[in-house]
Amino acid sequence: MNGRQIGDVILDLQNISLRFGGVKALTNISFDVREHEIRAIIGPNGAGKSSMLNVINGVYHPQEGRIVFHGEERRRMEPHMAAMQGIARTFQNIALFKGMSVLDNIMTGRITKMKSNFLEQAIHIGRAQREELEHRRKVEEVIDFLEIQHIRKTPVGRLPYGLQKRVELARALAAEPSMLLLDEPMAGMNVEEKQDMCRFILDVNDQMGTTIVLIEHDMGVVMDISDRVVVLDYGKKIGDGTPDDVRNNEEVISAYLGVAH
Amino acid sequence: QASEQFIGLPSYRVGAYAAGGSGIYGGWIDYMALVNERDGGVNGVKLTWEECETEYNNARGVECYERLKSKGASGNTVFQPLSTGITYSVLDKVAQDKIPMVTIGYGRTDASDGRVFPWVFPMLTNYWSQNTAKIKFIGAKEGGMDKLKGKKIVNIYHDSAYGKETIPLLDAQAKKYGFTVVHIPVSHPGNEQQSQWLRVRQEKPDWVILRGWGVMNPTAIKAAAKVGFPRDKMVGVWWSGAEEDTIPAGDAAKGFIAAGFNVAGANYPVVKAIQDNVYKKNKGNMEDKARIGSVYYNRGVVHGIITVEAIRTAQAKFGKGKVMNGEQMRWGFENLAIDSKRLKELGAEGFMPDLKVTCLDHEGSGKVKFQQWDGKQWKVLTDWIDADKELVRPMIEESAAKYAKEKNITPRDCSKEG
Amino acid sequence: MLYREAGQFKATYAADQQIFPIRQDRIGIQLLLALAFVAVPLFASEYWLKAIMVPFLVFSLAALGLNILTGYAGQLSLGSAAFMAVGAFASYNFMLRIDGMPLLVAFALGGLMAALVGIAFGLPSLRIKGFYLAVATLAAQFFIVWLLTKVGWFSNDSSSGVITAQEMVILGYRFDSPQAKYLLVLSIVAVMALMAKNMVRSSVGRAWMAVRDMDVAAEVIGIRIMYTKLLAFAVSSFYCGVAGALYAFAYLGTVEPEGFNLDLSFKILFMIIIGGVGSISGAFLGSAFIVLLPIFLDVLVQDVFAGLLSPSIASNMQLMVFGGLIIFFLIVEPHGLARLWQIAKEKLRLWPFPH
Amino acid sequence: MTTTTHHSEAADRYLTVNNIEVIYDHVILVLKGVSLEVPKGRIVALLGANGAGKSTTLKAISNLLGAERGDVTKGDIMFKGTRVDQMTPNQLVKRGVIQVMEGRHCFAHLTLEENLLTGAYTRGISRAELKQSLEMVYHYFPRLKQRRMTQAGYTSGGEQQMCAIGRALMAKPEMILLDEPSMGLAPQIVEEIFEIVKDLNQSERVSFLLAEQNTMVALRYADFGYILENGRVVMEGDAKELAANEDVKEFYLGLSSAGRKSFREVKHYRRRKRWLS
Amino acid sequence: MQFFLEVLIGGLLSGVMYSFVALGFVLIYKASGVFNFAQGAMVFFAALTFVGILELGVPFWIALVLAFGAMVLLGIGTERIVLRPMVNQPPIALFMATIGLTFFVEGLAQAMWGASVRGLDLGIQDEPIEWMMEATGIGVSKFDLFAAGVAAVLVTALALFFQYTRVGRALRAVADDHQAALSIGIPLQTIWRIVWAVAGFVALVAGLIWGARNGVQFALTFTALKALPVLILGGFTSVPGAIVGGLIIGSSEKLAEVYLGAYVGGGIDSWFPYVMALAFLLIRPEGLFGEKHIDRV
Ligand SMILES: Nc1ncnc2c1ncn2[C@@H]1O[C@H](COP(=O)(O)OP(=O)(O)OP(=O)(O)O)[C@@H](O)[C@H]1O
Ligand SMILES: Nc1ncnc2c1ncn2[C@@H]1O[C@H](COP(=O)(O)OP(=O)(O)OP(=O)(O)O)[C@@H](O)[C@H]1O
Ligand SMILES: [Mg+2]
Ligand SMILES: [Mg+2]
Repeated sequence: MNGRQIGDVILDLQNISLRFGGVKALTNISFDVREHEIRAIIGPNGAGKSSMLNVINGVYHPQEGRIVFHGEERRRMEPHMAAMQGIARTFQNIALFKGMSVLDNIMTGRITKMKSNFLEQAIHIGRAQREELEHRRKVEEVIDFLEIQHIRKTPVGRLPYGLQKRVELARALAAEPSMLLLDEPMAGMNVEEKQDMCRFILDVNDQMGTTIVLIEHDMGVVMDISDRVVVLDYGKKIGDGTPDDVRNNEEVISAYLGVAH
Repeated sequence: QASEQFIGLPSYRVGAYAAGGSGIYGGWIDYMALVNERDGGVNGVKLTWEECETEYNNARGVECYERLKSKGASGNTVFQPLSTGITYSVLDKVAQDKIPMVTIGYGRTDASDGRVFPWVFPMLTNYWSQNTAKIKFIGAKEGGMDKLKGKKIVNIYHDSAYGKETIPLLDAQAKKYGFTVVHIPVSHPGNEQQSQWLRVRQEKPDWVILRGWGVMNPTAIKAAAKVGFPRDKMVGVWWSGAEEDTIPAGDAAKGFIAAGFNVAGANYPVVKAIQDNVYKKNKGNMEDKARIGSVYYNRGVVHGIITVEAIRTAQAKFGKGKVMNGEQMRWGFENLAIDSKRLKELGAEGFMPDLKVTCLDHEGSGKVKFQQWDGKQWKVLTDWIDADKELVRPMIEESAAKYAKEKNITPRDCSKEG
Repeated sequence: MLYREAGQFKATYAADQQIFPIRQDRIGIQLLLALAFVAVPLFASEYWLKAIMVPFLVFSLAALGLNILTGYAGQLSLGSAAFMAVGAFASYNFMLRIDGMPLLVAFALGGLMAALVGIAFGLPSLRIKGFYLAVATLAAQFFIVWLLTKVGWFSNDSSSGVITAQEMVILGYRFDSPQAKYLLVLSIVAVMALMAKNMVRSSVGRAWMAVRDMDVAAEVIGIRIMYTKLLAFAVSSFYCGVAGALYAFAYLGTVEPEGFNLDLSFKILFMIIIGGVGSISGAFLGSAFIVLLPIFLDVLVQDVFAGLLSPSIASNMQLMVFGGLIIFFLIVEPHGLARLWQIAKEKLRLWPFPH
Repeated sequence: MTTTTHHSEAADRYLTVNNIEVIYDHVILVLKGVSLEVPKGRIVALLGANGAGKSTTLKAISNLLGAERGDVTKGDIMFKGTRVDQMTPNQLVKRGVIQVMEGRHCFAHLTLEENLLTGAYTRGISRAELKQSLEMVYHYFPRLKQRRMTQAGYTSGGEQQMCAIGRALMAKPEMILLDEPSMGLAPQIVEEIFEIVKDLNQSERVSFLLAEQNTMVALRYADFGYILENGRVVMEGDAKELAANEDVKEFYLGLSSAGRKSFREVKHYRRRKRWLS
Repeated sequence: MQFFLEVLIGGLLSGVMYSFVALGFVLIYKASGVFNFAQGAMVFFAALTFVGILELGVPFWIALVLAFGAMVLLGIGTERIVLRPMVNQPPIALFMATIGLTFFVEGLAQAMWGASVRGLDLGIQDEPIEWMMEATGIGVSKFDLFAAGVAAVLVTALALFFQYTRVGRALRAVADDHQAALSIGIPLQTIWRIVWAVAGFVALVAGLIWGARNGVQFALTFTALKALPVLILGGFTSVPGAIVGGLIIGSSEKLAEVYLGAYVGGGIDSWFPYVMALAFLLIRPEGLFGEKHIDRV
């Protein structure tokens, strides 16, 4: 259907287990993500989907299991290292920087790419100033892409929920990530807005070749846009495959989908 | 328009030191009111004053200094900050602006050397003098200075520049008289002294010197009672020797001794005169009249007497009935002499020591009395006790010389002053 | 119609990223600077310069420093006065012990010492947050003052622990008139304020704010929390250190360690909260409020109400009014005077329409 | 202007919002004259895009705007014949109106069970009754019972949403203002929640005003609907009628005349036509 | 050994004194998430009001009730004038508002009752218990024991109140999220009045006990300074934490001053408690018993 090529496995999670005290958030989960694909994670509430994303970008450290990213086994890693390696994400409960404007929020997304040090920035001539403009240009591209020009200077706290979600996506995109983790990007949107969001996600995936891991409860969306789906329930993996495989999996139907959709 | 002599009062009536401040400023203002009411001013020159709230804060003090500087007909003619911190903060400024600064019983000790500090007058007694008098008092109690040998004195001090100032002096005296001295600091504010007093008990000293400040004083007295240290073996500095320091300690304070360059009591003629001439006309400054005659109040009266007498002295030289400027006032302070005859005329005999200021010696007296708290009020215990000038003076000169060197000041030659 | 953005189109991002993108603001700030550099020294009395403008500027600088740490990076600090003390005592000692030390270098080194101390006491911030972090800075506050009092070397063994700052001489010029002192302080403060503004509108500033607003998310984006927090401590302490040096050299002349007590730290904190947390102009507005208001109230009482009220009541009334006004302003605008000013501007922009 | 024709008896004048205007921060005008009505025992849906002002409307009714520096500057709100716009939220809850806020405001440091118990604060009931209410909520949301001793801050997004709804039920309200109940919930739980809404509505005669993005489900369960856009009501009508309206179908249900379009096939953004702008 | 014990016991008991003030902080923090800077000023105000009333010749118990009444009024006033307009504002703004309150209360106290320093006698001697002194040589003050007893009662009552009552639960809810608490009908105003009144009561008790020790004077506001490390060590949100923190700080501070202080010239009790608290915080960042800070993504 379009030009993008699904490539090799770039992220391989093997036998991941994660516990919080007595709570088993994830039990012995293995799955992989291929380059350029859209990989969905679905499952009932509390299944461990968000925890899974947190494991991928180093916010949580699983007690057991191996994580191989780009062929390298990852030791204990801090989240900012994941960002350096090109993993960006959005959050389920919006995690924008409330005290900053939309533009500044998105600019923070490019922080890993900034080279000038704080002294240069304090004096604000030469490299620091050039850099600031250069990154601003990149950020404006993202802003144009997501069509949020009109709210550029607004403090994010004042935006309605849906727009905040979009700003968060913009922040993640500003980092030009090779892998994008999206935690329920369409929650709280109406159909029209969801359509827009899908379009954005597809375009990012298409045009930039970004690999996407997506958590979403809207089955219409998941089934339509994802290449492969993994299903979690109570921290266990109960299904993995193409949307059609999953849709017809008995266990998935009884645990999550309920009556056939 | 009648001629008026303006006196700026950087006062503090709120906050932690309000209790002391309201007493001192009350007494001081009342005395000036007395001079105005009874005598019609100093040789016809009325005294006027304005307060400026410092909250005992250095920055506010500086602001008050600058604000008061240009007030009144002649500008401010004497600055008395009543806070060592503010004293330091305006030390340089007073010389530039030619306004004498008078610090009675606080401030910079080595400013007693008038050659280096022509504009600063730490009058009556400084901390070092007072401390030697204290040792003299203890010696007398022990039956002679030679009996001090082998004795042990604990110096409980407020852990600050103020508190530390007497340590070198005590050490020198310990060497001279052969007693041991143990210094125990109490950190600000000093409202908890359990550990310090357990140490006192362990040390088993013969005497304790209390160099306290604010709430540290009643706390120390109470803690002494708690560990069973006799209060009549505790000698406080004058910032530990007011009603404010003993009343909160309740019964525990009975027997506590403190040094003072003024005494408590409302029976002195000068205080009576204030009652008759000021309060009868409803012009008194104190809201709580019961505090008239308290240590702080009387100290304020002493401030008033010294200020007024300096104006008088200056007028005698520069013209009676004229308003004095800062330089003339400085001369007045530097040539101030209040002998016992004059004290009697003022109604302040025994109330404060006689004094004679010179170019060399801006302290002018160095005498203190010791008073004891009897559970209700302060009772005078001794006559005026002189400081150990031989010990103190060289130390002052040394310290002043160091300052002069640091600041590139050439000390005045006092033989040339007239 | 005076305050309008309309018609001012930004053709380039460079134009949009100026410090003051709106023309009226640019003109305003130029007027303000002209006023500060030319009119004030020409017309202000000695009292105003010495007792009001200089402390106002010095405190503004300290507040600026604290605002970087607390307002921008979100790390609550109650130790600003201690960092000021480090700056003051360090500058004094550099001047004292190194012959021919240039004054401005001594100030910078004083600031640098404060920055080092700031980093040391900032280390716990990697683990401790919010009001709990205040304890680390309180430890700094008490420990530093204790150390300066205890170790005589810092005050050149003066018997009272007090230091007297050296004269201010730069390239042979003696800054001793009130005007000269004021201009020196003003220049330093203006330059440092500009640098602060530049930092907070660049990526360091954004990193600070990100850490403040949501540190987990900040880390996920790739911000190194440790570096960012410690940098905030260092820069903030540097500002406080320089402010401390100016406090000693240009304002009081003579300082003692106890002068840099907790009260002063709180005062600086009050300034940024009243002025506006996370705003450069807020530091100045807050400093003006906290420094000037009590003086204003006192003058008012002395001049207008003298004799009407007993002096103690009058003094205590001042305190009550001061407290009341703090509350009043917070109720009107919890985000401080700077925000109030912003809203006023926004209203002005809409004027004469209400919305 | 809004003369609702479908219910005429006076007893049905239950909750009415008359032409209210809301301003945030003294400068941001958000609602520009919104009127609506919820008859007793009905479910009314409030639909609209992001930022249309749904949450603001609900907060204006439950009087939670003050806490966000928002003000109702015009119009009035009546509940059972009395004006309620000056009442505190506490008084409103005592009268039976409670709001479930958008974004799962649970008390993070309280356990789920404690969260639920706070819901019954205004009732001041005995332990036994409390237990009974608790069981009722646990019956609706078994997942909460499982995790009852966990601090709410540590539970998943969906669990928090259930907790917020359950907590409101503990107050035994007559009228619930539900703000985006389906957000972040798994599909079958969304169905469950709406079933619960229906159940409460039918068995206990609880009325609902629900702000929802999930228009499809909302219109299925609601009796009546309002569509809000840019702070104005642009359309209102019977739920069934609304669902059949072509515009609504296209813009809110994602249905075109050709049936549901795949999300993958949507090719352009912002093709919308607006009733008002 | 005996000396060690004496220092230890003395320290523990003085730690209890700090706890009284820390408790006031905990109450308000726990119930509104506000760090109440004015707690020290409230202690001062309460004690001064009590003594002031006493001086008018009012009997002890009636004065106590009247002083408590004054604290309740202060609490209601604070809720009405300061807190109500600031619902849902960031904690830092509320914190600042309490600073304004501090100035106001300090000014009010001294404007009403004057600045003079007063004594206060509760009728319990601050002297060692004789038989104990004789038997073991260790001095334990009667007054300190009395204070410890009062503290134990207060803490137990308050801890139970918070954990197990409807209002207690509501208080904790309010601290977490003002707006959500409002939305389920918790009457913030009533809640805050209750809390401030209780905190006022605790301030009164603290004021009486500290006042009886050091006199009723402005310095009572400084007691707050001693309470801070206690508060932080125990955790802002824990009533028992206030006591345990007090015991740890009190004893370690005294032991340090006696045994370490001598080596560095003493006076280390100004900063030692803070360093001590800091050391604990590095292990448990939310204090010993404080609620863990929840931040999740
Ligand atoms: N930091 C944590 N501490 C304790 N428990 C946690 C933590 N993070 C997650 N959990 C628990 O792990 C389980 C899985 O949570 P997670 O947030 O991953 O669910 P989810 O699949 O994203 O659910 P939802 O769709 O509702 O968002 C939940 O029961 C949650 O309570
Ligand atoms: N506290 C606030 N301060 C300023 N503006 C606000 C505030 N809250 C909301 N707004 C503005 O009010 C408008 C309506 O917001 P509201 O939250 O009511 O929308 P909504 O219809 O509930 O949207 P969503 O579906 O995204 O929740 C938005 O434009 C928003 O920017
Ligand atoms: Mg989740
Ligand atoms: Mg909403």
